[in-house]
Amino acid sequence: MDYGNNRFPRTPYILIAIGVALFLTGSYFGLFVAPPERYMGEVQRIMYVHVPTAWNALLAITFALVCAIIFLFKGEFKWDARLEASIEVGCLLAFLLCCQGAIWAKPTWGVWWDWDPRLTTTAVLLFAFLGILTLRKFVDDPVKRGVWSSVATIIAYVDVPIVYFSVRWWNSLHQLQSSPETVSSQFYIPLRVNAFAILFLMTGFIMLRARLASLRLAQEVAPPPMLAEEVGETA
Amino acid sequence: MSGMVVGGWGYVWTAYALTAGALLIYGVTLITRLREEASRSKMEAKRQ
Amino acid sequence: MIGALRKELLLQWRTRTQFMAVFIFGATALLLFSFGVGPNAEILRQFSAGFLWLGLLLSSTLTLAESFHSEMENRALEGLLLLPADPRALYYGKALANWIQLTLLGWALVPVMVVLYDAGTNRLPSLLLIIALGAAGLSAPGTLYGAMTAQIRAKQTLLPLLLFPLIVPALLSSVKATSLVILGDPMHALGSWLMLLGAFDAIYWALCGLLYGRVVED
Amino acid sequence: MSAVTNNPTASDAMKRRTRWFMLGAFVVAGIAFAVISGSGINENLVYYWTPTDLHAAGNKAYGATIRLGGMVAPGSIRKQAGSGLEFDVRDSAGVVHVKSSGVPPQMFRESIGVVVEGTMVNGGYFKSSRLMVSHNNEYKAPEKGHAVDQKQLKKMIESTEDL
Repeated sequence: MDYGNNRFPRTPYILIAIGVALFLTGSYFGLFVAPPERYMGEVQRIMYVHVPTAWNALLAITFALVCAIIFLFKGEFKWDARLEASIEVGCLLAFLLCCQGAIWAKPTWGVWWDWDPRLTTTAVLLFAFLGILTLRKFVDDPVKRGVWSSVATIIAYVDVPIVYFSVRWWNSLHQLQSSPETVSSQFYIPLRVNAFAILFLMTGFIMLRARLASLRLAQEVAPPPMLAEEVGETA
Repeated sequence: MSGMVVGGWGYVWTAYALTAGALLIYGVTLITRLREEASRSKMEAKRQ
Repeated sequence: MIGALRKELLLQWRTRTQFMAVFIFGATALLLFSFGVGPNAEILRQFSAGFLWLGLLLSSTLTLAESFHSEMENRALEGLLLLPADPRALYYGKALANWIQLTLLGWALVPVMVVLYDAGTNRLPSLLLIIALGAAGLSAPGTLYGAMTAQIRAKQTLLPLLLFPLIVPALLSSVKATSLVILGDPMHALGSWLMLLGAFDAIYWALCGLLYGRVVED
Repeated sequence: MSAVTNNPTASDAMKRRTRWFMLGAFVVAGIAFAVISGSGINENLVYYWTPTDLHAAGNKAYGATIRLGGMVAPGSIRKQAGSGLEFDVRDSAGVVHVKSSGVPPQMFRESIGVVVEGTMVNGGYFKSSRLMVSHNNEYKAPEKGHAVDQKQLKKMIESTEDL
């Protein structure tokens, strides 16, 4: 029953360490090595955190959807723990995404915020998942909590494809997704390094947070020994 | 009106500091929360 | 499902004083919104569509939270689940009943809006259709979340918290469509907004019905 | 899916129904998504109007608060007293004259995308107080010979400041 030392207790810490190292490297390249953009100047360097954050926020929320579906079919609590973890980390990233976007928008677009389709749907996404996190705090029965937050996650996920395609479906202030053809090769390195940096950080965080969630779950369902074992294996 | 953004390092630093700071704070609180929870559950386990 | 619908409608008919109360609440909300803007007739008219939908949205949280109240009070939901009936039939019965109630509520609020905001329109059928479609977008997820939140503490807080972000697409299209009907539609965009609204309605009604069984079981 | 599990045949029938229902629900949701993404409705659900749209609307466009988006026509920028600004916004087929009182962001220049919020007024121009610059998805390093030289840039700005 030694919850503190699971099978791979160090993995998330290693991932986080790699993430920090990559983030420092990528940001160094982004801030000091890569040239400024020809029109946006120095401000364009925000892209090297903004775009990776966006990718990983959507990835975290997508992982939450996967957890929700598996939990509904299998009913294993480790998926509930992972669901909680990925929603929380996803919300953190989505919140950062909105802040970085506002900071980037002010000097380039001229406004902090505008009700452009992309921005609106992203804000909706953030609030929908914050609502689910709040819901979890108010339900005491672990089974109901798991099922309901899975259901709510699946419904709220409808917004994700809308976020992604909003810039294509509607004309918007936000620029289209960039592709290798539209980005100078000098900008690749910091962008990609930071994308992996945040990916590693996110994965590490989700694993740790899932472990926390399953520790709490294990206490709640106060152990019929078999279940405790299964939950203890999580993360 | 040059058609180019001049300067603006303040924005860049704010964005990076915000991101790094938020991730750092989240990571630290996460690890402390986890430590607390782990020690508590160990105690529970001993008590039983 | 027809049976479930009939039961719900009967129940709502019996509690029609509650409908009146909700209507008065909605009308009061519309009145209060106008104080938020101040005495500027032109601006009021421009915002009338948004205010109508906000009024309806706020009122809807009352009716949706209430719609599972009686079930929770005497644990009738468990009884209903023991019947050899499909839980989805119960869901759709309830959702339909909520839809009808919200649509009637929205229609009832229209004259209030016209009087208070001077927001008349000569395209009344379109306006009523928009309200019906928008109410459908509110009632499907609203019924599902009503079923969830009715079972927990702090339901008055949680229902709007979960519901509001989710229905933004439906709300947005409803407001846009309504304001096009009231203020004029130079680009002929009304049809597209209605299509979008209808598409979101379809997604909500399909997904929520699919997931409802999981929400109420055990 | 339901509480009825003690009767095996009933639960089997229920399971089958559930499966069909699931399929139906996914098909409905899928079609709805396809309608949102595929059909032409999105062309009408605009965040901003183009000058062509605005001309097509004719007289009906006057008075309402709208957003107008397009490209700043080359050579059309004129600075007014105060922070006022006049320029033409164009797309492939139409041109609209804009008088803006909003402070333009630094990126504002000829041939860049802009979105202005305001109204079409009776003088036949678009009056706006909120001017936003929209950057496209191209991120390019400065070309050779155009390296951003801060000093030179500053000089250039100072010389154009009171244009």
